[in-house]
Amino acid sequence: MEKKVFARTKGLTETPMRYCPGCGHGVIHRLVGETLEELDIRERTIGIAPVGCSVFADEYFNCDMIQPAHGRGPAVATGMKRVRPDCIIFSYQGDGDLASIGMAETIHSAARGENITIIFVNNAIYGMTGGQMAPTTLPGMRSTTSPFGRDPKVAGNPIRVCELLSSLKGPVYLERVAVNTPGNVVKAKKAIKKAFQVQVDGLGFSLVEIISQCPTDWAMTPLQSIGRVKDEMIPYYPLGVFKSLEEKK
Amino acid sequence: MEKKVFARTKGLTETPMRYCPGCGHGVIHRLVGETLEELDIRERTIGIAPVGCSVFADEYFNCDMIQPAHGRGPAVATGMKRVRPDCIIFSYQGDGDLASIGMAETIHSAARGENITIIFVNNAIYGMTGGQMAPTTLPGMRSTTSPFGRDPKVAGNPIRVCELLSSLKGPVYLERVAVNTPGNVVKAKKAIKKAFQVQVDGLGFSLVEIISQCPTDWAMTPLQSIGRVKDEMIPYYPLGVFKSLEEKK
Amino acid sequence: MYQGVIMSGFGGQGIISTGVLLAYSGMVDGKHVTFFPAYGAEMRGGTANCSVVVSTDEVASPVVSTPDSIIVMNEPSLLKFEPTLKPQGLLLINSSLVSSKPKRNDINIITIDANKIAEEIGTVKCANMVMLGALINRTKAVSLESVVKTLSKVYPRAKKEMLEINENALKRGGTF
Amino acid sequence: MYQGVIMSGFGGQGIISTGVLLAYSGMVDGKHVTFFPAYGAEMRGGTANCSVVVSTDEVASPVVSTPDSIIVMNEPSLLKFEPTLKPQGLLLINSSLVSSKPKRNDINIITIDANKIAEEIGTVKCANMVMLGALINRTKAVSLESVVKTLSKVYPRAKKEMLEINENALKRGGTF
Amino acid sequence: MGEKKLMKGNEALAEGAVRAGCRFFSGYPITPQNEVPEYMSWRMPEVGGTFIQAESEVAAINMLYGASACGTRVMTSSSGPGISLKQEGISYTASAQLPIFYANVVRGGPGLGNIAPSQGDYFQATRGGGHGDYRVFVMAPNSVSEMGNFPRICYEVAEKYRMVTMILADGLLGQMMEPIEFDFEPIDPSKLPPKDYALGIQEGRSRRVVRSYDLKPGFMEKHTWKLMEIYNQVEEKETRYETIMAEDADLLVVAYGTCSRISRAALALGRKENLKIGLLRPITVWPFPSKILHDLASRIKKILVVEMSTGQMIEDVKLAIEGSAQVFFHGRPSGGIPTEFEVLDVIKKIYGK
Amino acid sequence: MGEKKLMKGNEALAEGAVRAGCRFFSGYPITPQNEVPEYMSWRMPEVGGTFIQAESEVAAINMLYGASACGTRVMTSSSGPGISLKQEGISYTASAQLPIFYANVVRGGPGLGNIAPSQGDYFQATRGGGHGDYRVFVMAPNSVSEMGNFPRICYEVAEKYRMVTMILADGLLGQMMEPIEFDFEPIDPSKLPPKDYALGIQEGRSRRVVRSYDLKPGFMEKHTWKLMEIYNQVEEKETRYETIMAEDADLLVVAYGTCSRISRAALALGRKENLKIGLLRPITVWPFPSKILHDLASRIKKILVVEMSTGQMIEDVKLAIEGSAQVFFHGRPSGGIPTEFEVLDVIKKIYGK
Amino acid sequence: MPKIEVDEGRCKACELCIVACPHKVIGLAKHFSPSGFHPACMANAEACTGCMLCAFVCPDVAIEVYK
Amino acid sequence: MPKIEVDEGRCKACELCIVACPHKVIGLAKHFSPSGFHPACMANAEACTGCMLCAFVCPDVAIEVYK
Ligand SMILES: Cc1ncc(C[n+]2csc(CCOP(=O)(O)OP(=O)(O)O)c2C)c(N)n1
Ligand SMILES: Cc1ncc(C[n+]2csc(CCOP(=O)(O)OP(=O)(O)O)c2C)c(N)n1
Ligand code: SF4
Ligand code: SF4
Ligand code: SF4
Ligand code: SF4
Ligand code: SF4
Ligand code: SF4
Ligand SMILES: [Mg+2]
Ligand SMILES: [Mg+2]
Repeated sequence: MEKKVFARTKGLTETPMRYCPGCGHGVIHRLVGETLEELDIRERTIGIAPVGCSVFADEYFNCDMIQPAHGRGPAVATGMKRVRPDCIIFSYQGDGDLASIGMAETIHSAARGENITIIFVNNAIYGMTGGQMAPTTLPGMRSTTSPFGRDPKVAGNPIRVCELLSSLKGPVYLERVAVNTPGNVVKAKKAIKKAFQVQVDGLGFSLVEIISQCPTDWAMTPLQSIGRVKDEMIPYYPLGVFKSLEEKK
Repeated sequence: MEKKVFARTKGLTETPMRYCPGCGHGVIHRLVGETLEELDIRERTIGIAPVGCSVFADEYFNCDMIQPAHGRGPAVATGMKRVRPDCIIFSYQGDGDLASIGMAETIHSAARGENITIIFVNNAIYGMTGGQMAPTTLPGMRSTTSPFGRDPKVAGNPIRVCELLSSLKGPVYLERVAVNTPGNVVKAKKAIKKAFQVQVDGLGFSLVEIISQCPTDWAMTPLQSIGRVKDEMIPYYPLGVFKSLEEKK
Repeated sequence: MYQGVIMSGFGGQGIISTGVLLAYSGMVDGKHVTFFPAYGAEMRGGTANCSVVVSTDEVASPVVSTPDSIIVMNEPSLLKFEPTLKPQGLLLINSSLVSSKPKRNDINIITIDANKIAEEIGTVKCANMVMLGALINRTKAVSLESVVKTLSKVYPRAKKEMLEINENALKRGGTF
Repeated sequence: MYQGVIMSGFGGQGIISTGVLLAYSGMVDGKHVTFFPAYGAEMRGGTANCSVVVSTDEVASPVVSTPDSIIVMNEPSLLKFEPTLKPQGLLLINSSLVSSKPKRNDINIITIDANKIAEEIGTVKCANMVMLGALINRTKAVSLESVVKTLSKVYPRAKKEMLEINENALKRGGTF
Repeated sequence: MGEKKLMKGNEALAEGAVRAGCRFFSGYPITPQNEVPEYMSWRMPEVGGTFIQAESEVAAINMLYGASACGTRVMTSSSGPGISLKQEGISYTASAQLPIFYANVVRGGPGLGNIAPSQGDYFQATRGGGHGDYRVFVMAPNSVSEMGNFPRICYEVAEKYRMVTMILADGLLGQMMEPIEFDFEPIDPSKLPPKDYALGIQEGRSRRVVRSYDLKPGFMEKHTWKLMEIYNQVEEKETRYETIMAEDADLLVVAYGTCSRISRAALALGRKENLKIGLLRPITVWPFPSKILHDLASRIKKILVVEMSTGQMIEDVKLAIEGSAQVFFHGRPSGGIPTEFEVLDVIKKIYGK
Repeated sequence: MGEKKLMKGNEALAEGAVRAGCRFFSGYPITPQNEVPEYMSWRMPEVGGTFIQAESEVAAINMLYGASACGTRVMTSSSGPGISLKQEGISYTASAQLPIFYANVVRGGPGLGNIAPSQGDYFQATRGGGHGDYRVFVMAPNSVSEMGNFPRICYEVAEKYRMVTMILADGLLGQMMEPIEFDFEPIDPSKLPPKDYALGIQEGRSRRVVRSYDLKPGFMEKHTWKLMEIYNQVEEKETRYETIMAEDADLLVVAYGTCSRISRAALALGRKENLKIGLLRPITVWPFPSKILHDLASRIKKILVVEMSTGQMIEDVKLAIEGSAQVFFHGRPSGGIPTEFEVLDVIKKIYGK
Repeated sequence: MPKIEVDEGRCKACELCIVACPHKVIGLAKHFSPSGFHPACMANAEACTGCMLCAFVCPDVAIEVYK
Repeated sequence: MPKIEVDEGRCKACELCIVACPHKVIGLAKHFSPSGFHPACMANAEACTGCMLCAFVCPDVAIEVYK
């Protein structure tokens, strides 16, 4: 008989996910879920859902979950980790959530070196609210609030979060990955696992930025959307490690 | 007869300043005031006072002034510059104001590349409220909320604002200076003037970080306080240009 | 004359624009109109419905709680809205996608194999127009001419052929 | 017994701690006490004043609007508070720093060259204690013993000599 | 004025503000008001104005503070959580007496709540969610037409009295479409009289300062009373309401926004059954039409308040009538929308009592 | 309980919270409450708790959201502008039914205002400055002793009803010193019963979720009514007040916080002149002691409300009495502090009417 | 023999697995899933090597792989 | 002769000018200023070179320099 070599992880609940077809959130959820299972931390993990499409993450991750105000995940994580240092705390956030409204909380939790893990899903758009410009929307990219394409003269250039955080002493692990190809998915998994391991080892702040696709608000088919990730997103958001214990800046 | 070679600038009002003896805000005010006069922009400049000891700046700068909510200077500056691009807009801010509560506004105005000038006074303390820890308070430094000295394990390491901003594309001029010696004052003046010139020339976002002293909340005499600037502050906050048009990163 | 309409179906079925079209046409006809959309909390492209009122008098409530007529484009919509229909009201069912049978017998029911008809006309995307055609034929809420005139306003970027297809679909629906 | 006191002067003159000392001593004496500080909006180390109530009954209002006694440590304080003093109230003026003369003649005025006396005792910093000594001597709001006992609580980090100097200053003030 | 157009409430709101001379919009996306920033993102550049998608609602309101201080007609909009974040800035703006206009297209709350229509932010709007003694001029439209036409009134009030003004609209008003005809010609803001507080280029005048504080003892108190005097004037002169069939009514419904539409439908139903129901619709909810309500209550002894909340405006109703009538309540908070039949049922029950 | 100590109100507040089991404090400096974070910065580590100086008030309240969700007794404090910034977080906390305790040591507003004592944030505290239908349990101490002893009550109410609780204290109460004796033994939070909603280690139980939303149609409405039921219970069981010489009074002063102290002094003066003045002091301002006031007003026909604001609690007074007595007002907003003589003068004028 | 199993209740027909499969094993089925999609299926079952690449990219964790 | 003038209404006796002066020109006066400080003064006037270093560091812009 065949052996099941790839099965659904126990790190996720049985609830089918309500993301759009081809949405990157699903894969990223799986990678986090598998990490919880593989590191055997699921039962002592508290996840933080953002406000964004993945607000529903509180139904999908098979661990304790909390859903706070838009952008405040890192503050909530700080509160939880300080009173429950024995728990593993991760904050799952979109680019609007983390890099726009939540910028101050992101920077300060990183600067404090909170021993938490942030899973940062950069899909260059506000998914949940219907496709408005994000701080990470690429120059020239259309959105419902940059209908003629983002004009850096008016809206500035997109923010590269890993680069931004890397000048701080607090973060010990920062990596940018993508989930557009099987190979990148494998690398993303490694990065996510490493980020959690950093926390398990009590080393400090870790963040993985995941370049993701939002076919719906990019007005693309799923296949087109992973094309854009490769052709437009990754060139602006280079993948790689921005900070790690081994290679300190 | 002797000629007056050093006179009070018209860039400041006649009102005597209410800062404590030896406080760095005074010198910095003078440098900004002189710049307004020397660049002949005083009558088309709108200054933004922070919430902090220098909330009183609205009485001292001899130009139109506005006093907004704590930390929101860059947002207010954005609003003003967009509707009055013919005016010169500067936001004068303390470290609590700019780097703590106002972090998001700071980063995003910089990322948008707003054509404004920020005068950032880093005295490593919350002056106005009586000496609480700032995001820039040095490790080991006592404050009323770090009574045993700032512990980086609990409160994180101080944030270096120029370094933080330098990964962004928006800022075109970032420099850190100090006002603890006559020589440094002269350099500070040059930096401030350059920052305003950048705006006059319509080039984009400029920020000068000025290492300053707060004798009162450092519980020091003015002389001791400039000693600390030299011995403790500048080593952690290296002076220099972090971004300029000439030497783009 | 007062006609309160509910249209309901999947996100991709053009429910919202059909509602807008009806309201717009009503306005063109000099009637008072309101349109109110509601989206489900499920996946994007989940269910969507809208309320349209076309009336000779000013419209008081834009919320159609007991519709005079209903267009049902998928299974869940039938379950949800059949009970709200007024006695003697009109229930238009897209039988291509709805297999259940309505339970009430105090209402007028018309089942239309709209997807099939639409494909015959040119594209499944005009199934909504087939249904709307039937609705206006039965209710006379607005005139067919107004709807046809309005098409290009509601779909400003539609190509001429598409507009023609829609017109045909409306007319075909008008035979029910 | 009810004694409402205002103390007022420059920031560095120990106004606040003198007020606390008086309140603390009142508590030690088993009285009801309140203390309320107010800082000027000017430069740090600008003016400061405080209200202290010492009373055998529970203190209703902690705000002393018409004081029974006032300690005035600088010029602006005289201007500000003289008018508020109760008729027959006690006005203690540090004449080392206040040159103006009070205008009222329905009050009891004591002028003390407190800075000079303080310097004689050991340091100008205990001028506040000289004034307080005079105040408690005249008002009997609290006992000298309690004040002396309390000194080390209000100045927990003060050296023994400093405490002695303060004690001497209090006693010296008590001669007024 | 021009032709009738079928518009979404949010779009009408945005277009109404542009026509009324708004030339600076900054906001942050939140459902159910996203059409406002989306509309402004192309409309503002079209009229030479500025659109900024701010990094947060906090930044957005503070951008307004700056732009308004320069004399520009400004706008922001948001919903529930975003409006809460703006409260500090609103209080500052009120204190600094800068005229601004904003809209809350209310969703279900508290918390993240849901994106369904609600009237649960009435307290926040009328009692100042921010700190300190201040008031906001709050208009409550009940149609797309009013969504589009009220911004002009708000700007006029904002500038005349130098105060914060807002439109409080439940999400239904933002999402629905109705025909709209603008009742005013587009205003060219460059033709408006200059503002004597506006910051900018001095050109001979003395320097100006805009501030929201006064640390000198007693000054802030004076300033606050000055604000109150202004607010008293606004109460006297700018209260707006509408009554329907109140003359002969023996039961008065009080409702605003969408609830007033639904109540009007219930009225129509009830009148058919010879129930003498009337309606008072506050058009401004601050200032609340207390005087007329007080007068009506001296005659009509039963009052039904209908709200899409657990009961907030009902306090203003009770304050107005001072115990002179019986007050009943029907509420549907956090996304519940009453139907006209439901309201009529409640009315009948009250008659039964 | 231990000996009497002379403490500053703010310090008493902080110490009271610690004794009541608070083990997580996060806040941001603002006058006149700085002594609270300053005290906590050394006291928290001393008791094995956490002190964080947050980057902002927004971050502070959201840290509480997290820490409270883990079952910890938490606190934040601020004043005016900072409290406004917390409103979104407070609304979320209320919706998620997380018990938290916070304090507003009120300064003069609106805007930056000043740092003098004020009662101008009453509306914000009692009407929910945040969005949506929710209530906060609001205690209004009038002495240092109460500053120190009320936090325990707040924690009990917060946990019993799973709601937001707060202390509303004008700046004077924060800054003044008085002797305090704690009326309860220090609480060891590790001995408190475990919370069945608390996130943490699963150890066999099923996973838990804390959230502030429900997008399923109708669910948020149900949730909101559930909250209202809880609030109704709180109104019934947790209303607190104090009356002084109200029995034979023919004029009733209603005042809270510092104003109640000043009014008590005025009472004493007035009684000496044979004026039959009484005092009702709300100790909880939400729930407001409406019932007792209603009863009193059936007999006492003149009511004077004294506030350090332009008039906010007066609305609750009017709502309670439903027109059954005449209501007068004396207010000193934004830093003004009335004196007992001033209040007595007003009283005499009312008698003269 | 290696194979995949698609949970039709989860599959949303995004086709990401189709392009991920190096052996062109996967296609979309003719029939509708309960949620109205044409779910992924093994169109060319023999070619499957059980490499799991399809499962790696599936956003809905709809694929399980057997080997 | 080069000299400085100290505005006694502004000087707060912080002594920063004193250490900044390379020629030890400046000292604090015996008398009190209106705001209660011993203001800076030229204690060693002849040594002044008018180099302005004192004015550069004065936080209260209390010094004017003549040359
Ligand atoms: C204070 C506040 N402002 C705005 C919103 C509305 N809002 C919900 S999600 C969202 C942005 C979502 O974008 P992102 O974080 O990139 O997540 P995505 O949906 O793209 O995964 C916004 C603006 C809110 N809920 N609260
Ligand atoms: C929202 C808000 N939070 C807090 C405060 C209180 N506050 C006033 S100034 C200040 C910090 C001042 O420090 P900094 O910005 O470093 O300026 P400095 O006084 O040191 O020059 C704070 C926290 C406030 N006014 N508003
Ligand atoms: S809108 Fe975009 S981010 Fe949101 S679920 Fe759909 S594809 Fe994913
Ligand atoms: S407190 Fe510090 S920063 Fe403030 S005026 Fe005094 S010395 Fe300057
Ligand atoms: S397991 Fe490999 S070969 Fe088999 S279907 Fe998936 S991707 Fe293709
Ligand atoms: S990747 Fe998953 S959801 Fe997409 S088509 Fe394949 S099996 Fe279906
Ligand atoms: S001008 Fe130069 S030499 Fe003269 S006092 Fe100043 S620092 Fe000294
Ligand atoms: S530096 Fe200026 S303020 Fe300081 S002592 Fe010299 S003159 Fe006076
Ligand atoms: Mg996104
Ligand atoms: Mg500072």
